[in-house]
Amino acid sequence: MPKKIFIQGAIPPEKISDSIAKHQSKTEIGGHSIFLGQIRADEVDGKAVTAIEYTAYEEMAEKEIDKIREEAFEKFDLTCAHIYHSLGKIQAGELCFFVFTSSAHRKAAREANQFLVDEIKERVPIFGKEIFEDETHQWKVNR
Amino acid sequence: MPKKIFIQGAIPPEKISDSIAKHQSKTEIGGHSIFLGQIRADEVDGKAVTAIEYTAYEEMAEKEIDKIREEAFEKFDLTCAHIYHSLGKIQAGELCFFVFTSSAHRKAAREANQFLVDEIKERVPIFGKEIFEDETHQWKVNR
Amino acid sequence: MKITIKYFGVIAEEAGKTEEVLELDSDDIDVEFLKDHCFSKYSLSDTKSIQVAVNQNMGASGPLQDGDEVAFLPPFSGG
Amino acid sequence: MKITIKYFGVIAEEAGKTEEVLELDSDDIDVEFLKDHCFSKYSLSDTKSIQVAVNQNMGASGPLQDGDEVAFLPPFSGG
Repeated sequence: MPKKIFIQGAIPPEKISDSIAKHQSKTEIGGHSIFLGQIRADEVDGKAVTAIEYTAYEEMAEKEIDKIREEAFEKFDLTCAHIYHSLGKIQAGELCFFVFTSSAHRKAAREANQFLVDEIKERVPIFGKEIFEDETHQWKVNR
Repeated sequence: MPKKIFIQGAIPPEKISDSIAKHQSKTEIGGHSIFLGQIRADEVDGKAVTAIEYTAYEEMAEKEIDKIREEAFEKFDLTCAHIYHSLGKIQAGELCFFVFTSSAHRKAAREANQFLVDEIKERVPIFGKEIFEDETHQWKVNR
Repeated sequence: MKITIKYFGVIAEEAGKTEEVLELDSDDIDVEFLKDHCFSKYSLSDTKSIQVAVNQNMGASGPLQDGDEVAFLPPFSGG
Repeated sequence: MKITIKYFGVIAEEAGKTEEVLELDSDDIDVEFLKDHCFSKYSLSDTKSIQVAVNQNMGASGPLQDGDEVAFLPPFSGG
């Protein structure tokens, strides 16, 4: 069964420290690499983004992330990999994406993290609606 | 004046979530990259490392890290960069090194993080004594 | 045959729904036909950038089977 | 002249101290002389891998001045 990926609402900073604390018994780990996506208050045509509302094709997204995760374990010498993504409306400044990789050595943790982040952005059916201060919106597209 | 880098003892996981939380008002940030060094219970000649005791040429180390930090801001489009390193005896599984970079875009955050970690390991006078379960020790050398 | 259709992102917004079940008389329906059918029904825009998944497999084409789940996916923007 | 010497890591362990202040009669002392002096005094090993910092600047050489701080640094192992 795919691992639970989606979190309703923003990712609280405590989730990151809790995840880190859980790895202190794994003394084969030498380095952790963490990526956090934070909602940026971009300006588009003079209007600031106040939030992004995320939806996803959840079952497919979880299967695809599971596949990407397995690819990462094949490619890199990883001890652990954890991935979380928000659904719902996330305010500017809040966290929406948390990718956490651990390995004996920093290189594998770092490269696997980059691989996971880039592949998830490209291959996983998640959709962000950027909401502006005047309540208009536009659909975000990853470049 | 150089920023405070050294922490007596292990870096508690809560320090990471506290640092993250402090950046939620900076809505120009789109991505955070974090590296954490964790003490590995390596085996050498059949004996496991139980802790590393860190000492440093503190004033010089702080100046050098400050210089590396400035180089990172010149090279990469960074919003923030924070660096912490432990001194004293850190047990296997505990955290000894915390590098936190933030930028509008993930690429700069990630590349600056890698730059900081690699340069600090190479250029900063910090010394680790690996302590084994039988209380013998050896001096660690970064490769 | 019975096909479940899922709409996401801008497509769901334009269609005014996220899901519907179509009961089709013919047993000879392919992905391309269904896409044309749904896109003209709701006057959906920008069909070039839309990807189709059948039973959660991307880039599917050809004939559909009874019970299939077809999803219309605009460009991804997770992360 | 007066020179503060700092020892780190394995060098501090071998010397049995982390710091000392040397009062030298001569005013004509260079880094190389001081290094030889200290290393033979404490029978310190592996001089090749030891770097010298003068007043916190790496790779210093040549004459020292009154009040200088000289540090003997084994290979770094932070991180």
